[in-house]
Amino acid sequence: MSFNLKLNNISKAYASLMANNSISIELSEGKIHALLGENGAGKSTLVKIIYGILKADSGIMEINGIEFSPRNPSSARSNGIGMVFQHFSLFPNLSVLENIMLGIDYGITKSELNKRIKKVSAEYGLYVDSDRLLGTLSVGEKQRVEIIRCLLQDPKLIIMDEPTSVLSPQEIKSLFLILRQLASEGRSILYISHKLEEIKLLCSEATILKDGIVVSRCDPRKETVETLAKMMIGKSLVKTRKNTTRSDKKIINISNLSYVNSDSHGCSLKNISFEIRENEIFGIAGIAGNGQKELVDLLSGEISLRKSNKIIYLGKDLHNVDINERRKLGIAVIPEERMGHSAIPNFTLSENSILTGLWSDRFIKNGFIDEEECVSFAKEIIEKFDVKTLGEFKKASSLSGGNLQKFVVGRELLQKPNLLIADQPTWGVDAGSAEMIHRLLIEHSYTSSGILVVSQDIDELIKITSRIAVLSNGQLSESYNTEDVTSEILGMEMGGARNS
Amino acid sequence: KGEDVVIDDGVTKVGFIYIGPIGDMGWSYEHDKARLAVEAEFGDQVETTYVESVPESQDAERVITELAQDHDLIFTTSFGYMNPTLKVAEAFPNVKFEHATGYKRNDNTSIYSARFYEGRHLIGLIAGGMTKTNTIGYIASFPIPEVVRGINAAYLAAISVNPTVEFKVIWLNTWFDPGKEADAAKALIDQGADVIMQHTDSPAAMTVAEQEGVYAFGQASDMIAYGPNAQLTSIIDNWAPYYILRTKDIIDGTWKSTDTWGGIDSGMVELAKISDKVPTVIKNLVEQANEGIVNGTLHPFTGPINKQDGSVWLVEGEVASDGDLLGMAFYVEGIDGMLPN
Amino acid sequence: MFKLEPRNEQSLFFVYFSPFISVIMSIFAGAVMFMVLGENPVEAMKIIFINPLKSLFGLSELMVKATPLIIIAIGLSLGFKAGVWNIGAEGQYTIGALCSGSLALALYPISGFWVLPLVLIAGIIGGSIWAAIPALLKTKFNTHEILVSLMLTYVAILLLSVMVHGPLRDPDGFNFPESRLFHYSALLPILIEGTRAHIGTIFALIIVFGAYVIMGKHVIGYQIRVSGESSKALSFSGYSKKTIIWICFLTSGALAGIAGAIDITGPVGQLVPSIPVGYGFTGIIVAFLGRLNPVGILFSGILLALTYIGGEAAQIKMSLPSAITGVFQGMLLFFLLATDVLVNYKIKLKRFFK
Amino acid sequence: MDLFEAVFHGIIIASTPLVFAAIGELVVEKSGVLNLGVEGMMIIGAVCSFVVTIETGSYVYGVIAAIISGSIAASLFGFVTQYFLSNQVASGLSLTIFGLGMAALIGQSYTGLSLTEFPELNILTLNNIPILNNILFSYDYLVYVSIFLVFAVYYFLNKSKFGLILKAVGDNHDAAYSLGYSVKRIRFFAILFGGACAGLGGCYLSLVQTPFWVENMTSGRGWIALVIVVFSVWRPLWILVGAYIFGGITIIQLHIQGIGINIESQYLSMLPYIVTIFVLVFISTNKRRLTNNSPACLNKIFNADL
Ligand SMILES: Nc1ncnc2c1ncn2[C@@H]1O[C@H](COP(=O)(O)OP(=O)(O)OP(=O)(O)O)[C@@H](O)[C@H]1O
Ligand SMILES: Nc1ncnc2c1ncn2[C@@H]1O[C@H](COP(=O)(O)OP(=O)(O)OP(=O)(O)O)[C@@H](O)[C@H]1O
Ligand SMILES: [Mg+2]
Ligand SMILES: [Mg+2]
Repeated sequence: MSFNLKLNNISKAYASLMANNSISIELSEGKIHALLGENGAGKSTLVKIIYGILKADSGIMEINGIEFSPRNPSSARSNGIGMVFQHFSLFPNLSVLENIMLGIDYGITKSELNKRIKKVSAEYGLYVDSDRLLGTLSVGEKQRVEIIRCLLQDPKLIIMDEPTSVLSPQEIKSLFLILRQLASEGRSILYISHKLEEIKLLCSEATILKDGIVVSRCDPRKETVETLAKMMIGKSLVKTRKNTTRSDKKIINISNLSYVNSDSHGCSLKNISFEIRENEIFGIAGIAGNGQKELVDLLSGEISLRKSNKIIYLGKDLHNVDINERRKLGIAVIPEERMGHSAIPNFTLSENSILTGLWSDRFIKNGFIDEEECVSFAKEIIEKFDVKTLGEFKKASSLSGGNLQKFVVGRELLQKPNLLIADQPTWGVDAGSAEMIHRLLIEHSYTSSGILVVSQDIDELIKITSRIAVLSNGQLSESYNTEDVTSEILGMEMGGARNS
Repeated sequence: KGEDVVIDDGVTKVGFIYIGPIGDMGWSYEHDKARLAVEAEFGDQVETTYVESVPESQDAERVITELAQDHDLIFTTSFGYMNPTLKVAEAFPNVKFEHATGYKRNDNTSIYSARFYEGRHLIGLIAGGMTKTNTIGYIASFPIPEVVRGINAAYLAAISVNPTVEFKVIWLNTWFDPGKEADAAKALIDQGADVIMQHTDSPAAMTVAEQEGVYAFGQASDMIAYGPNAQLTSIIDNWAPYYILRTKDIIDGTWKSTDTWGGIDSGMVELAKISDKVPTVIKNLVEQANEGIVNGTLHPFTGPINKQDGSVWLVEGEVASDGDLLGMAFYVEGIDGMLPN
Repeated sequence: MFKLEPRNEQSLFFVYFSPFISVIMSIFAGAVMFMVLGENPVEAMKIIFINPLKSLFGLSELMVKATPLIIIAIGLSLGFKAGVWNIGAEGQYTIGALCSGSLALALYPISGFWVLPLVLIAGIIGGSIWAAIPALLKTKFNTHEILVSLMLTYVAILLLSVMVHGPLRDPDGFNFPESRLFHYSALLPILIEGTRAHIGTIFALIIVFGAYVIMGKHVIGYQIRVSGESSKALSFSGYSKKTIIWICFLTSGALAGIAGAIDITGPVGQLVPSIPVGYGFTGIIVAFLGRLNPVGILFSGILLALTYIGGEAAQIKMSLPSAITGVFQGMLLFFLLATDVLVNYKIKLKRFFK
Repeated sequence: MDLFEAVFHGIIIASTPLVFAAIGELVVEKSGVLNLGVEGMMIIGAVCSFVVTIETGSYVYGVIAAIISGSIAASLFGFVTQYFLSNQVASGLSLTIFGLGMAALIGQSYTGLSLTEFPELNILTLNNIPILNNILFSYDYLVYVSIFLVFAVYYFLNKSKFGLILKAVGDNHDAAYSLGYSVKRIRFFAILFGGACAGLGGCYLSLVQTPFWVENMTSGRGWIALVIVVFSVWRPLWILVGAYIFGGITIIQLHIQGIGINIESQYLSMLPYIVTIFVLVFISTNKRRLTNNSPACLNKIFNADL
């Protein structure tokens, strides 16, 4: 089987914004091709065009020399193109089997499909229970479902939009094995990721986009992370060095924290104890869904504490202290989700700037909002943290992921917290912005405050933290000094949850 | 404001305000029929106007005021229009008002109503004579004196011909919900009623009776079309003679504020043709009662009558006063169920 | 067909202009309807839309009719903004009327400047209590608030009926189902002598202004807007969805309740079973037509009131059936909803050929 | 028929319009759309089927008219909500207002007419098993159609690919869209189906239950249908249970009155609504069932289509 997809001068505009500007790429059999670029560079737009979700404004695509213009995803699929989505296109209230069925264009009975799923699972080592409700699966399992669904169509080209941002190191490893196996079968893979190390490991060719334009092409194996980043953002990354100051002052002390989750999809916490000291960045590693959300919510006050739970912050028991009182005491939180949790897409940046400041008499005077103060605060965030936007009166939804995250991080840092809790601070954020966020966190740790970073990106944690513990299945491991630990050990601990 | 400039162009303008849609086949339908009769009677001499589906609360006064601005005579055809009518009447002293079923009036507001209980008496006789199961179903709307009076009148008449008769009353708390009326008719039939009476407005009960093969009485208008086999007769509200009379008074300039409570004798209350299924004996009985009512020898509420709780209401030979009838809020002895108090 | 492309910014032009477009479109559609019915469309439009505005009587009645609609819609708009669906304003209006009416009757014939305020407060309390039931069930048991509030409307209407047929009926009223007329101390002062325009309209304006300030400038308004966008962001900002549910239900219930109280102490002047005439449902429409914006609601309330009054006039002057009011309102609403899309989207015709 | 059979029969008849309207609305909601215009579509179906039956003399044409007119009414809602992205709550309410007015206009010259020739539509007559005969086989064919429709929807939603797609669209429209399903078109068809069913519910009123036309004859049944959908927790077979329970309480309170009980009738009239609230509370306590079955995208606007 031979396969060759050629894109010639593909362009696509959203209103006045050129998301893709005359992009040409050639993908050929058995190659793993990387598509790189900052947030908003136009990567997702381009692959949506290939997959038939969007229509290009101009430009031509060819498969094996024959013009190809998919009217919809099913015509893309019938031309041998499969896709695994950045934000999964799965249905939580349907079973795994039904989810897979929805991505299959040919008529097939459930039992027949079940057989095929078993076969593909065995072939590639992708195990899932096809009768389970999708909503009850872990993130890694969900991705397996997506991959199986894609493979059942026997695709010649597989598009993967940021597939590893949600996976544990083990899972990433096995994904790479699968991808290599697929490539060796002669399938092409178009791979989008912000993790440049991965790209170097996996891909043999790369196209780099900036503002919708192809700015360069290269063989990532021959480049370094630094040169790749430079091609992407146009300047070198400023490397940040870890904070090595030590202090014995405890910022927060958590002992035997337990929490029983009533939500069937959620995770319960068992006897969690740790402490964070001044000037320290403490890391909690773990795969999403192992209790991170619950832990962060308990610390922030979004879930209220039970009597039996003890959290002592600067000598004060946080029992019965709600989220805004905690903010007043100097605790700031950056939750994992940007859209709809730490920021509201339909609100302007100026409105978003006081989302976590409603307790403060800087913004609220006698119950009324001081608009001037909000605007000037939003301006301050934008300036200080280099947020790329057309102004403080633009909606949050108009910002790229990285820039919105910089805005959120900046908003919290400007409130000068003594304890900052950041959940997945660089999730889906491009390399440049991620680097900047890391630098900001490290800088903040010098200001006699403690920081908790919850992440599943082990490299990130190793890079910025001084101590790390692993959260798995609601239980926290002992804390390791970061110098003494390898990503293998952490990966093992993280994966431990899977088997219990 | 309050200036009523009645433009005298030789045409008498008569306005009507209805509680329901003219297509309700019941109360408002009959009033509108009478309006058409007025038009037919006087031809070009009168012009009529109506406003339908006017709730008896916030909007009534506005609609009456709007009519008052260029009408000579206004019929407000539901009890709830009483207070708004009086208010507007005070503001428009030169316009004449006719309010149906109320009890307050003034110099330019008459009140009128019909003694439907006389009709109920007659159909009560038929019902008592026709029931085989000795069970009569009664679909009632709201527990107001008018409806309670009808139930009592029909019951007293029915037991007078058939002492073992039993009344089953279902209150629907609506004047108009065909589905519910049909359900109620069906429930009554299921409980053994073989004659259905109703004091709600739609012909639903009649159609159910027709399907189930039992008897029923029409309400407000002749409902024979809905139950050619089922209908024994209908009580017909015939407002036409009164409306024509009052319009003529306006034309002639002889209109005076009056209090009319017309019965069978005045023609306001009529019965439709009694079904051939009713045996002659009963027909004769009805005929006699009809005569008695017309010539004043028979009053449907003549003692001895006890109230539901067994206390004496009317002693032997005593006839109920109009005041008692007007505010009747109790069942007579023998009827089950409870009225709000 | 066509495609909608999101605008980067709301189109201010269409914020103000789309209502005009839709009014013009419904006038055209209405004209067609009148021609089908064999009436002169120009004349009909004049009677419905222009005439009521030309007389003091028409204007004063417009105030009477629009006042409760606006007050109810303002209350509902808070909830709708917050994603709290109170569909039962009709019931809250009814109970508000029942409570304030009961108090007015209980105080009869006492006179005093304090009677009216107390009577109005009773309406507020009644409406809030009735709204508290769905709020309680929602916050305690997560019960669907649309359905509970809707079911309670039927219960409220029956409750009013049983009270007016029973304990509250006029002792001198021959057992007819209506209360006695309220004492003048319990009646709303009239604004314009010789009309029914009462000071309730002033309350409505104050409420509109209050809502404008609260929604635009106050932290509660901010939270309500956050709640409508995302519950997670709401709790992140420090407030629980439950609090917002309570605030919205109690406010909308209180406002529906006072609308009921205003109606019975204003244009009606007594308690009758037919007080609930659908204002609670029309209020929902008014709220959406006004784009959940207090000033918008002020105008949409007046527009809807105008269609009612104009509809009555069309019956009187042209013998048109009352049904045309509903048809006309329906058309107007559909056109308004459809043209509203232009505020946030651009219409792009799809190309059939390349 | 003894009393039990009779009551049973009465309940089925009273509930059938609710079954029709609710099963249609269930499909609509499963696709992620909340259409509060059921009442409006029902009354349009009621008037159109009546008018057509009177004009043609054919019940079959009447029923077809109900289906078509209900869908046309629904398509108004479908256009404004799917293609003009209007708020669904407001559009649904507008449809109710519009439908009630339009139906009154259409039916103006048909009030006072009645369909007395009643089609005896008993399909099976098994005289030798009297109880079964009365309970199971003594209805007009629309009753069987309504029950069949419920089972058909059950089959459609749980066993067929199209049903799966419909549920997927209601569950996560963005995902369905990125898999290539035309969210708007699927929803539009669901809305049409809902309209057709509501129309059938309406025609059951004006052709069978009370065979004549009067204004406002649906008197709030469309709202009850919406309640039944939530009651069923979006499971088709439970629509039957919900509708029959609601119809049952309505009928039984009438029977209680007929027997002559000492309670003010208004309180009995409240019964169906109060019981419904209690049942809703009871249902809501099972959070998991609710989240697993309720369409996650209900009442959310989707814009983007292939
Ligand atoms: N539906 C849309 N409407 C308007 N603009 C859009 C839309 N989707 C994307 N854009 C714009 O198109 C540009 C490219 O977006 P795209 O999603 O392709 O970026 P990306 O490279 O995938 O970013 P990321 O790395 O964050 O995933 C962005 O600037 C974005 O603002
Ligand atoms: N409706 C829209 N209007 C304007 N811009 C949009 C719209 N939808 C998406 N975008 C833009 O498209 C970009 C890409 O969308 P995408 O969902 O990939 O977000 P992202 O930047 O990758 O952030 P994240 O990964 O955190 O979701 C966003 O940054 C946003 O600016
Ligand atoms: Mg992307
Ligand atoms: Mg992204």
